[in-house]
Amino acid sequence: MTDDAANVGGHRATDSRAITEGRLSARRIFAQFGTFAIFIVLVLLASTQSDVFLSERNIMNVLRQMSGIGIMAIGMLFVVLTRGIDLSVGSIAALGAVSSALLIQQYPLPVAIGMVVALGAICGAISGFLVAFLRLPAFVITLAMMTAARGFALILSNGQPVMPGADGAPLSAFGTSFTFGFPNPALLMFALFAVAFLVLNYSRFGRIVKAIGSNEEAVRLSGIAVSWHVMAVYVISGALASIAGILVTARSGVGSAQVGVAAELDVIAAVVIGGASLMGGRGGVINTFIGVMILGVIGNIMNLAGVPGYHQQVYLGVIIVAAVVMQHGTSFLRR
Amino acid sequence: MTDDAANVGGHRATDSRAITEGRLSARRIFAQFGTFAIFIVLVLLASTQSDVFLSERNIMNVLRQMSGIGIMAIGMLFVVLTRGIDLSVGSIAALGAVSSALLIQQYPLPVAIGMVVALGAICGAISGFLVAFLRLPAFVITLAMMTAARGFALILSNGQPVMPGADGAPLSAFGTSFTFGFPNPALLMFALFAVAFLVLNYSRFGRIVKAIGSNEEAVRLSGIAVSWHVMAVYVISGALASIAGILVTARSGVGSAQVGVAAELDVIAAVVIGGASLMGGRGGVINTFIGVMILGVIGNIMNLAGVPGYHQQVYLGVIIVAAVVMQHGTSFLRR
Amino acid sequence: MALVELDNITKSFSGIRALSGVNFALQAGEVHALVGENGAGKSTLMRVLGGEMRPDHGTVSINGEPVRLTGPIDAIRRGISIIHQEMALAPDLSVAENIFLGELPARIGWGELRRKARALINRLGFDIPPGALVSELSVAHQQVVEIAKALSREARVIVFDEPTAVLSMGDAQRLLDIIRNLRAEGVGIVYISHRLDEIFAISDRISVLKDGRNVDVVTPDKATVDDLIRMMVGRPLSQMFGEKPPTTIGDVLLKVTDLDLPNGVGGVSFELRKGEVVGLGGLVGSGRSEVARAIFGADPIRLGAIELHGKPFRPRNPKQAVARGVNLVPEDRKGQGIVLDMEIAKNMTMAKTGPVTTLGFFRAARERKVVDGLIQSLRVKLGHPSDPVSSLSGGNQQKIVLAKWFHSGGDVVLLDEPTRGVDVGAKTEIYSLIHRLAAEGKALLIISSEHAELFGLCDRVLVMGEGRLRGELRPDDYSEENLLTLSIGAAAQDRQEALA
Amino acid sequence: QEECRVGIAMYTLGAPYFAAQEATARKTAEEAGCTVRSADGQNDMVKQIGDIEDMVAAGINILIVNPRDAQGLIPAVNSASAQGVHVVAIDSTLDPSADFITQIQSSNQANGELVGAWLADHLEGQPANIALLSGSQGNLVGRDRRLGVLRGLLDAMITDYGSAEVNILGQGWGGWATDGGLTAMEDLLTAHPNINVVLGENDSMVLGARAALQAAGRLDEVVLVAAADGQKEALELIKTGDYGVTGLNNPNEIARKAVEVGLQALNGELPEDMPKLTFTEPAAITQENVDEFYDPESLF
Ligand SMILES: Nc1ncnc2c1ncn2[C@@H]1O[C@H](COP(=O)(O)OP(=O)(O)OP(=O)(O)O)[C@@H](O)[C@H]1O
Ligand SMILES: Nc1ncnc2c1ncn2[C@@H]1O[C@H](COP(=O)(O)OP(=O)(O)OP(=O)(O)O)[C@@H](O)[C@H]1O
Ligand SMILES: [Mg+2]
Ligand SMILES: [Mg+2]
Repeated sequence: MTDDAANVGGHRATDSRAITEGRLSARRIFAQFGTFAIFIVLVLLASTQSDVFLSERNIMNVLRQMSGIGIMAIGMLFVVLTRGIDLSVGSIAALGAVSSALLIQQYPLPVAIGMVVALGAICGAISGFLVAFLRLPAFVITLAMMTAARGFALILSNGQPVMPGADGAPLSAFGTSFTFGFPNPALLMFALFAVAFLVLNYSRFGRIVKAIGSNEEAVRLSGIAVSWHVMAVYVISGALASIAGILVTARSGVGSAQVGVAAELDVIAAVVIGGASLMGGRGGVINTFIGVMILGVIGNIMNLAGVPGYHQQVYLGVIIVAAVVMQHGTSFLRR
Repeated sequence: MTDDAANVGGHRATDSRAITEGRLSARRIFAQFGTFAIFIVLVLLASTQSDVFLSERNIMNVLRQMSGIGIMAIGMLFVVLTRGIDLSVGSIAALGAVSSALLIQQYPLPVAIGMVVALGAICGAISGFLVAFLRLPAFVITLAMMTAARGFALILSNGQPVMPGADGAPLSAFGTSFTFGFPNPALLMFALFAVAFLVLNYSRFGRIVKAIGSNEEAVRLSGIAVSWHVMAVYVISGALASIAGILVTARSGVGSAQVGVAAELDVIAAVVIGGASLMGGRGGVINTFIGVMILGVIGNIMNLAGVPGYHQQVYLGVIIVAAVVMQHGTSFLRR
Repeated sequence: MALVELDNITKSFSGIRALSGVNFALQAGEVHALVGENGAGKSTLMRVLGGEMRPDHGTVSINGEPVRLTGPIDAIRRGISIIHQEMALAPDLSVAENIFLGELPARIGWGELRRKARALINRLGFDIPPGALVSELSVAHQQVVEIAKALSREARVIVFDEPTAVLSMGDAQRLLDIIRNLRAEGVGIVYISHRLDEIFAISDRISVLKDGRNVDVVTPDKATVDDLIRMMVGRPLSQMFGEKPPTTIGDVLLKVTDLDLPNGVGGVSFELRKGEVVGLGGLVGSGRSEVARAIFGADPIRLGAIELHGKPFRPRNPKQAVARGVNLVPEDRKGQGIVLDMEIAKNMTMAKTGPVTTLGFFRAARERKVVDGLIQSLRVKLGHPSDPVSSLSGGNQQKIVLAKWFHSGGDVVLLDEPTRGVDVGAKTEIYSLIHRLAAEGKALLIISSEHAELFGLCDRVLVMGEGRLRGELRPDDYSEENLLTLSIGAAAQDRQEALA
Repeated sequence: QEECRVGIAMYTLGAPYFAAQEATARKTAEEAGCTVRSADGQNDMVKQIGDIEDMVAAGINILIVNPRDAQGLIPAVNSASAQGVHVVAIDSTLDPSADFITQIQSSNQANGELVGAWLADHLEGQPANIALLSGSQGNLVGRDRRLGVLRGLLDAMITDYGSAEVNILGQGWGGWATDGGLTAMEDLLTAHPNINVVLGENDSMVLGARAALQAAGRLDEVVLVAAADGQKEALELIKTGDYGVTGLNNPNEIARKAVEVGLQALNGELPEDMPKLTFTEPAAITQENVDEFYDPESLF
């Protein structure tokens, strides 16, 4: 065989690379698009089931209802990107709800809020330390934190709902009113999603977090302090869960230790429906937001359509499966 | 290079290998022993806190109380070994509890029990199919099954406790009485653990399950039908969860759809405290049993010692962390 | 009649041709080597033979009869076993179970299983406890388990896909002996490797693939190494190791004194000077990687002193090492060197983000400029910098790791097996890069199990054996024999002293 | 007459009591020709707030709410009322400052006093060694119930015997469920050999405790007391003398009444003097009066 033939082959290799990219980005686009598609399908279906579904009022309702889950989902996304999991978000939200109602009575609003967020961050830091530095399994550590934080919230509140009284008025006002036509909690969620988007896609921190989930050892051997970054995502998750808890107090006017029971499951479901992989490294902010909205729309439309309670749970299960099937659609069709 | 030289090199390699293996099996022994050690420490601590703790009666209580969690933990261990997770066990137990109370009124006891176990297995088969064949993420699929199965149990029971009436008498008799001095539910748990031990360590199926979690691709390339094995572990988990549900009906005399709420977390915690890795491949039957007992003892001693409810949760969290720290002790001390 | 014959095999992956009309035949009792650049399609061709992939066109014949392989199990039943490039063992299972994984009996008799496994391993001339977990074995022994697995199936065709990439010279030699024995037993063997000396040592015939096409089939006595390289790369590579540009060797940059590590490696003292390329040779398991990792802060140090630029240096983690200008190209590229599914550009700037970020946020334009510069200067062949690294060939992946440290700009660069699994073309480029780094006044330490590589590149070669530094070779003393004598001989002496 | 669209926002349907309440409310409303939608808050205050918002958006004009939290539901209820929905609270307390028509519930206080008095009578001056079975931590209804019975017990003991010896030997948490009561009782029985009273915050848990006592062979030494509810299975046991007493907390009665008030409000027929709080008649159900309350057809 001649050199020429070999050279022709050489060009072929370059060509094939180009095609590979095409194929890969097509798949990547589908991964993105898959979540969108599910969302669109759901919205279309929902609007045939109820004519109020697309009313401004209802849309605002859904946004407000999902603001807590959405904010926690941001933190969970960061954790999940590092291959971790945080089961304690619901309990930390409860701690945030109770402690905000308590502290608001003694400190000026911004100080109180700062303290509550710090408390959530500390809870996250404890889990994060154990996971990142002692390499303990995140599932069990955050399960323990889930139990402990809930217990702590109950002790703080003595099991009673905590009334912030008159001191809570500004917070309540924030939680129940609108700005630019949007409920404030929803606006806060938007803002946090926007910040998360910038951090994850354009910051050194976000890039490292993503890389850790893909290949932790390579990141460590690039001279990066992996453990601190891993710990940081739990701190973020804890702080955001606290904020979600404060929002509940703001919306309901009372700090209850019962807030967020089993919320971790909804939050994780939202993140995964948004296409993140629990094996780390894969997931995006926008898709997570859509994942949250998908969950929200499912719950909302079943209420609007008057599906009886027990049946809602069965439908919810089926719709989640359908969403995940669509999300992962390509990967098994290709096989 | 001479053959001699190569051989000398070979020998050295073998020498250092022997040492390496020695060291590693010491670690392996610690992993085994770590769980035992935690258990022993807990029992010693517990017996200083309450003098009834070591009474036969109390031991039997703990065994009986943990029989449901223990039986579900067997199935969970198999699932976890394949790198999966099954969040639906608690709900399938509820379905088992309700459907056993219902079916027992219409069919002879063995037939009814067979049908209930089959129902659990079918739930498991649905999740298993989606996870194994469509490669969907186990966390979300079994979360969906968790929601759906609970909804189904509620629909079946209409939200009411189902009284099996006189037809339930033999089942109740079984659930509340003793054989050879042990409560029957505990004996059933022992028997199932023994079977699981044999299956995991001495059967082709068990070894393949372990191998799948360790390196799925290697198993596939050995010409083994990986998907069927993965599906099978969910079927087993579903069937065992059903049995756990039947036991609750047998013990309490009513079939309630409220059985096993959040039980999946206890079950997973037990398996992980027993040293299994959620990353698959690692975990054993005996250690899982001890993990179950550790959880049981923690709950029991706090009840006996009269720890107030809210504080129990905080302690539980701390003790779980301590247990996991001990379990994984060596791995981070080495670093 | 050929034992197996692949005729006109074509295989595409969603539109990209990996194989176009490839022919390949294997006789019983023959070692047929398969060579070609990274991505030439060697592994893919063997996957077709192993029933793991169905070809788009073409036929597979066994004993002259065309067959349609339905899957790996079908191929195994027909006597074809593949020892994969990526090890296909379950690390949490024992050696015995791994060997018999595909044909475990429904009820396992452990005694029987272990006995059978031991017999197979002994037949290969090794002594590995069949009850040990595979995760506890060295890579070389894992390789033996793979071979035993193939033997257990009474394979008549065994494919070795780069078996020696992870082996030392000694172990590689033993493997070649095993292969010769198998050949004598009438087994047909396909041997894939990037180490051309091995190819010439063992094969009866050599097939060259390039870009998914046959180039030629030659016999080792009728072709030279240069011929093979020209067929694989498409151009002659006269100067494999290139010419080291004249550099003045300057002051001592790194000084290691009596380094002692918790894992038994100890008594290591040496110096690295500015502009110097120093080799670190020895058998696999002699502790070379451990030394490099310890200096890089990746593993703990027990005793000893390190000086960097004349100042004490005791890194507790890689971050501190990188901050002081010590860089490591790790031995396991995919596991430790790169983040496979992250973009090429992001991998390149990962170790040093300062110049491309403001307040922790990346500046796209600046990053783009840096990345383009690196791509040009290292001549990385890629589609687009925003493709994942996984889209690159092995050699180019390795260049990304080098680019990362190139950008980071440390003075001391430790390279652990920098050309493992890399084809000849890419190898020469990596060698010229190494020369460039030295010319820039950096100090380089190169660990390699390819002795020719050490001799071709290095100003001097340190030799380790059994966790000790045994001595040093100067260019005049460069020979494989000297290296092995230092590495093993000194150790044997140690042993004798201990006995006396 | 305005078309009637009822929304039933239960904070949970996860217990038979609430399931019965929802079913009765639904049946009553449907019989009155209303369209009905209901929601299960799944014990989550935030979800219940959302449920109410959704229902209001879907156009209900009567809301029956069993609130998860007395304070936390105020904004949701106020907003519903502000949009012209007629809100009736049932069962669990909703803060009276909220904007709703009336709260319909049984009086845990009044029931507790009757039950406590019965128990004092039954003990005939012996000390009460009580194993307490509580529902869930931080639940205010449970707290009202146990304190109601204890208050009644103390008061009656002091009145009848001039002294009161009441020992709470331990508190177990049964999650309101039968199997939870069973497990909690097993531990309590082990820790405290001299229990003579089981006091539960609902019937389900006491029924579970009964199974534990039966298994331990100690059924004869202990009297079973529930602060509420009058569950069918408990009533059957009271009838045969195997269960001491329970407080009347009829979910059907409460639900029926609530729908009726809602309809009156919709039709503008609400009495002028409608109080903010309406109690159902309190009663302690014992072997003497059980036949008045036992309805084999009842869901609950
Ligand atoms: N599963 C796959 N999906 C897509 N493309 C693939 C797949 N497997 C191989 N390829 C492509 O086919 C071509 C041939 O790859 P192959 O692994 O056979 O090369 P090779 O000759 O074994 O290279 P190396 O020496 O690096 O092992 C490459 O371009 C590769 O990217
Ligand atoms: N997995 C392991 N567990 C325990 N000890 C190990 C392990 N791998 C290696 N060692 C020990 O570490 C030392 C050095 O091993 P290693 O094979 O990495 O040396 P090396 O000379 O760097 O080889 P390579 O050529 O692969 O870089 C040896 O003493 C060996 O016994
Ligand atoms: Mg290959
Ligand atoms: Mg090494």
